[in-house]
Amino acid sequence: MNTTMKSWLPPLALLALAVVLYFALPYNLAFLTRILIMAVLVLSLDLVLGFAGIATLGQAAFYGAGAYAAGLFAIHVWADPVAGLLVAGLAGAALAFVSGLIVLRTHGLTLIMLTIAVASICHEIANKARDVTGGADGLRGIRMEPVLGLWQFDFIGKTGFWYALTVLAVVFVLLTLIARSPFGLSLRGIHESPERMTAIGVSVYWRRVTAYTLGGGIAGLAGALSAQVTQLVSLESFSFTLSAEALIMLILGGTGRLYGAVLGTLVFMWVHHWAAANDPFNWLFVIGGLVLAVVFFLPRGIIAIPTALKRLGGRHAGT
Amino acid sequence: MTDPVLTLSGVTAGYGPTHVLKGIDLTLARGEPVSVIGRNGAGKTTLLNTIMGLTKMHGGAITLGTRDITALPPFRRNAAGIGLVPQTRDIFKSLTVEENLLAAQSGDATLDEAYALFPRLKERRRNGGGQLSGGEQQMLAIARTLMTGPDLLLLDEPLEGLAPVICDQLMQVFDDIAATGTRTVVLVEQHAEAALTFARRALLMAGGTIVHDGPAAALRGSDLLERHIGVALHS
Amino acid sequence: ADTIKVGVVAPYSGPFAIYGKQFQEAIETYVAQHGTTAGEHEIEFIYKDVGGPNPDQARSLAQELLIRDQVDYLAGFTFTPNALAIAPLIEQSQTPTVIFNAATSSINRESDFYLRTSYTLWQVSAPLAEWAYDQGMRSVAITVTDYGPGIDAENAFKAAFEAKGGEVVDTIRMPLSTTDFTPFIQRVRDAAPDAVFTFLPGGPPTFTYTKTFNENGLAEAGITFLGTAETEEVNLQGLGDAAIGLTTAYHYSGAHESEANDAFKAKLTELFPDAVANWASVGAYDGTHLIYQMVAAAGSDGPAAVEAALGLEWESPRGPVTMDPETRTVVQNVYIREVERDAETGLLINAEKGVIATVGDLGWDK
Amino acid sequence: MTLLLNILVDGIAYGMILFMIAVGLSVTMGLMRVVNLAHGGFALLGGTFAHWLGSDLGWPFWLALPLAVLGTVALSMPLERLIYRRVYGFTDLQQVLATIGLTFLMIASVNLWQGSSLLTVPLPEGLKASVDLGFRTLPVHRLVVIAFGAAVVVGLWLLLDRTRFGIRLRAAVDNRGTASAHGINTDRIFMLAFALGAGLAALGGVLGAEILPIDAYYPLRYMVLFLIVVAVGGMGSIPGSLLAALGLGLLETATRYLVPDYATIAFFALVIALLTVRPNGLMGKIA
Amino acid sequence: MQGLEVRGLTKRFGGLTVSEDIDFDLVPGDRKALIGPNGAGKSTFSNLVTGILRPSAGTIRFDGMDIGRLSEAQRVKRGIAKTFQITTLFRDLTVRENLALTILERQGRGYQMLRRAGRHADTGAEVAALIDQFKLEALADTRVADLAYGQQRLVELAMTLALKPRVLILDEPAAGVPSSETHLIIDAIEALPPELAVLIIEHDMDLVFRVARQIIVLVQGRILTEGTPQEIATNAQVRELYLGGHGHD
Ligand SMILES: Nc1ncnc2c1ncn2[C@@H]1O[C@H](COP(=O)(O)OP(=O)(O)OP(=O)(O)O)[C@@H](O)[C@H]1O
Ligand SMILES: Nc1ncnc2c1ncn2[C@@H]1O[C@H](COP(=O)(O)OP(=O)(O)OP(=O)(O)O)[C@@H](O)[C@H]1O
Ligand SMILES: [Mg+2]
Ligand SMILES: [Mg+2]
Repeated sequence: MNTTMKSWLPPLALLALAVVLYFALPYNLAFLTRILIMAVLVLSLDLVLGFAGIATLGQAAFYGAGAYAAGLFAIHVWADPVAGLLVAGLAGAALAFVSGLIVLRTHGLTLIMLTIAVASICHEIANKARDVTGGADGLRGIRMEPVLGLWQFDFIGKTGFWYALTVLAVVFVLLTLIARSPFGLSLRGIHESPERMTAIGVSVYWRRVTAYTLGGGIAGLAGALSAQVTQLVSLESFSFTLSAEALIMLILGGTGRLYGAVLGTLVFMWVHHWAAANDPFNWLFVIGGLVLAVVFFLPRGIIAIPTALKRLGGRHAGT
Repeated sequence: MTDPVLTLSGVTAGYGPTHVLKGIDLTLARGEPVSVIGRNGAGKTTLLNTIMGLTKMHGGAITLGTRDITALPPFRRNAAGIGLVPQTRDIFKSLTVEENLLAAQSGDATLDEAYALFPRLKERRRNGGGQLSGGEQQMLAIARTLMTGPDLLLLDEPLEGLAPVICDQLMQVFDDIAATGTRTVVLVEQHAEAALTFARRALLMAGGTIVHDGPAAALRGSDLLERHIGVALHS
Repeated sequence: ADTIKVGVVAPYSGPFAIYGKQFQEAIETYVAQHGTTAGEHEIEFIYKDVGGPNPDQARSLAQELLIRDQVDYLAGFTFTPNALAIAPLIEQSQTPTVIFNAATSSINRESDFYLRTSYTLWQVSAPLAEWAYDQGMRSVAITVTDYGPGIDAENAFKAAFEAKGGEVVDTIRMPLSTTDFTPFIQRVRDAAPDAVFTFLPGGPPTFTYTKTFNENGLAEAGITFLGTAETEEVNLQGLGDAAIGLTTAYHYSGAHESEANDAFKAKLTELFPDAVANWASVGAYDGTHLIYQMVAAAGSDGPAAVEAALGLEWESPRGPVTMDPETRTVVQNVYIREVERDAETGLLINAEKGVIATVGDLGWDK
Repeated sequence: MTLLLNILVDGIAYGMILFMIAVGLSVTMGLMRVVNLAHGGFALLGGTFAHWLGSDLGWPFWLALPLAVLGTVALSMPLERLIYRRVYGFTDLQQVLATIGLTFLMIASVNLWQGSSLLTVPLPEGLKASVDLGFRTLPVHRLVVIAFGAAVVVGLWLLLDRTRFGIRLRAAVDNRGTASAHGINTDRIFMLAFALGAGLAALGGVLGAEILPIDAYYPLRYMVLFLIVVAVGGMGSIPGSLLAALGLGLLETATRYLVPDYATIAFFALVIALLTVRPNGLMGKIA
Repeated sequence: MQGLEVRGLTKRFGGLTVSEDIDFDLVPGDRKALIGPNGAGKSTFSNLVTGILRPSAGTIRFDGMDIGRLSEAQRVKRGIAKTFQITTLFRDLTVRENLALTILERQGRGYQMLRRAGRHADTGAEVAALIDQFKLEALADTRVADLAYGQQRLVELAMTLALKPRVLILDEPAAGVPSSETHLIIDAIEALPPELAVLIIEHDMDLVFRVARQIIVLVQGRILTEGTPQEIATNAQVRELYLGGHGHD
């Protein structure tokens, strides 16, 4: 019981932080909402990479699929946000499943290349299908109905914020449950030793396809949030940069622990925001330095800072 | 005959921040066959790795002959005459058998000598190192180290996974090397029987220290063996 | 007598940072020439980095500018999706928004608060087609980069050229990721048209395309190069001799001879010695002028400001322009230029060879 | 028929450029097993030096080229010492991150020094000319790249397969500790190999600049392209890289001649198909 | 027929024939050992039976059914399990988690996502029983990576038994275990359920002669001879090719 409570502490603290930020920065709700949406995407990557050990640089494929699915659904079928969310989740999952069937037959660099290729093909298809997607100009004309029929998306972005925060919280709880379930344990097992996993009768391939599909679904949710809040979907939602940045955020925070993903997103986006406001021209120096510093001094990510500090403290006490 | 070839004084060492060896003092004489025995985790491998320069030393000094080698990287120690057959074999997987041998070759060691010792390797010489069977890898590991022409040969459980006949042959080879009187052989062996038969001097390790250092014969029948590794050998 | 704030959303980091830099330099040049007051108001600019084509970011920046910084005007916008993403915001907050660059006609249909001081692809491509026909070119191949702007350019050129009675022998849409253009250029060569019309994004593709065009001897084979922004001034020197003789139709040439242009360039290089005036800087410069006029006329009253802007005429460094009341894109001259080496400076320039006067946004009804 | 010849000629010429640029990556990433996303960064450095020497200082191309390569090599060595030496021991993902970080720093530095516009390298007259192939012409610089590419293939093959250096490098990559224990100076070997990779990157960057022009964002723009060549070729196989580069060059050229509208989709679809059938690349060793 | 039935099994790597025309049976209750010189093809044989390698020719039947085309995981599901020559465990998980994971998978619960892994009473009971059987109580919540090698070998064996296999292949179970601790392994093997069919591959002759009732000698991919420990120990050819001075007299 005690350990259960302890393990819920970091996420609850993050939730509290989100609420505090909401009141502390009422003028930056749009920015905060983007962080929340990105956090959902990075969480999906944590499932795929942190838990299942699938190194991918193409997570944006499912984000984009979700975004376009939600956008098109809202325009042509029904502008209800929650319904759109579900449709987007399914779209992301479906694409992940189909591409996963091929991609997950491979490993290492080949796998990374294939994930990039899948995202590139999606990008190209969305570009080609201008009549449906709006091509490079973006998919416009998304007008959402109120969330659950109650809360209209507003100018300041209050509804958007709470909506995204709710989705993030639900995804977080879901992933926490999965992490502790037999399925989650088996993903850790695959991460540790695929050979042993096979030797206990598990088809590593199908297990990975399942994880990849789930991850695709969650990335789809993130895409849907972005489409619904921004009311526009652009080709950039399939971009390599998005996949790469999500990866950086995840590793920055620390893989395998869900709150690491959220923390990494928060820190990265915040630093970016700060740098963009102060010296955008040299932003790359900041991010490059930050990334290098993390790999060299905090290889397990920001979530390892407390342990690192403890170790430092302990050493001092010792001498 | 008895001039010291290698001296360890107050050596503490380990992997990263951990200390595995805790204050080792040891002198090896030229031409002396020595056995090291001890339980799993006693620190035998760590001792050999430390002599080779593969672990992190936290304190103490190592001298080879009159030369202080404490700060030398492994390849310089190898050049100075130390050779190690690692417990994990560590075959270069992406090299062929022959390339494995060539990579280590120095001085006047030749491929023919290695193949004469292990004809099996000659048959498989174009094979990738990673494709060898367990025992073949062990043979290659030994042959490869011999290619560097070491004066101080450190053998970490070299008989593991080898067919009994090959074990016999190999022990004969080690005996021959030791018998030259100029080369020193240190043998780590789990099988106390084989170890004590081979060496004149035996080191018994436990918990990162040397708990006994003396003539091999004295260990037979002593309760030290029983206490530290849980077997009794009878002479 | 209050301070009017203008939020400028543009890329200041990443591969497109040059746009943001040019916008800012042009704005500061205008301010240096005209002071910080318009009418009875002080004007202040706030710059925000959007990084690249990123509608989420554009929208959140615009929101931040409108809500926290309380800006009364928005400006900038290099990419169409970024501009489109803020349409609901400016509609709701009634904020006049001056587009310095994004060149898709239909943006302005999304809100009455959009005003554009750049151009649209129809505006320059269609006149070029007509001019080409008038020069006696009867067959043309079209090669455009396969994305929104490229396809706009293709449609515009094709429609205008065929309306005149010319023949488009081949249209090729080249992938955005193309690095080696030889296959397309060989295809054009084999088709042997009178000219090839092309549209490429700035930077590396333009460089390789023009190189390849020359190396494969298309010019010798009598195929005229027709383009738009390909020879813009910032990268022009980089194209080298390969650029000489390329024909383009565009609304601004750095070599335009007029007092306004000379004054603009002089001030610009005085403030920023390395700066090169091009379409992006002139778009921002004129946009700033438009904002000053609106502020002077209406202060922070958005609808009134837009009202004041419609039909406004002024002498821009590019020549005379008018803010079209219907399309809210400037009506302007389109110049036919040819790249030459300037005898005095030894630099490559876009020498104006002809002018098609006062062209509006021809893409508005498409 | 002419179409086929065109595809062949252009495909091979383009493929050789791809090879020249990716072969350095094949050395660092395939052979030394560092996921070196900063490879394009070294090509950028080479290109920037060449631009500076050739364009800013006005030195002749044939002087600027070797100096640019040497400059990059000289810069790569301290970088190897300070950064890469620790990166070797990292996990794949950490390597990705570290080398991306390094790439950002390189881009930012070039951006600060030379700005973000095109950094062209002026070619000598001789290279600008075209040769007549009968049915069409081909620029001389492409022929030069083909010649350089062939020389690099042979040279690298001899170096890596036939010399003690090659064997020892591969041994050191397999297991550094064991290699060192067998008398191999792994630090020096790694530094030399790394410098070789960086030098090849610079050489490829300058020679390929006619097709992949240099600007500050070069490393990010073409990173995926380089990685695809190495992945398709098979990690660590120099002949594999050559085969992949030529194959991909032909493939891309063919799709551009035949189905220009769908060239990108066709290209990636074929790459996916190929990598699914041969997950270790054309000539990859079993992982 | 119950158990494993191998006929004419052949495996070639390029031009090299590593297994040649092997006939082999393993029925419930068997305790067979496979010995032979290094490179004779013992590990290859084990890999063929467990499905890691595909045979070049020959058939493998299990309970009368051809399993030659099944994947490794599918064969495990049918009851063919093996230990690894080099310990292969989930190093970052505790002993308990290692076992629980194995049992959950065998119970087909691997796709459960919302229920906690620890909340299955029957799984927990089975884990506890195994821990008890191998006397691992003190180490149950230790990460496997922190165990001594001999102990890891025991966990390896426990993991394999957790699969409730019907055929068990042990590839050098005592490798890396000092002679002082091989008795742990021998005890564990002797305590295996009697109806299990067991094949041991091992170079430690003490162990082989203690636990095997039937020994098969493989030389250059072919079966040289087969017999009781006594017969093998006294076989002159085997002594010359393999045993040297180590046979039990
Ligand atoms: N690479 C390593 N990193 C961290 N700790 C290690 C490493 N190798 C060994 N150890 C630890 O050091 C201690 C001594 O190990 P060592 O390998 O020297 O023992 P050993 O006597 O050779 O045992 P064995 O008979 O199993 O080979 C053990 O507790 C082990 O867990
Ligand atoms: N993938 C492969 N390619 C080529 N040869 C191989 C491959 N795998 C194994 N071999 C060869 O097959 C032979 C048999 O190997 P195997 O591992 O089965 O031997 P083993 O009987 O288990 O030997 P040991 O007792 O030494 O473990 C060896 O000579 C080995 O070199
Ligand atoms: Mg050991
Ligand atoms: Mg074996």
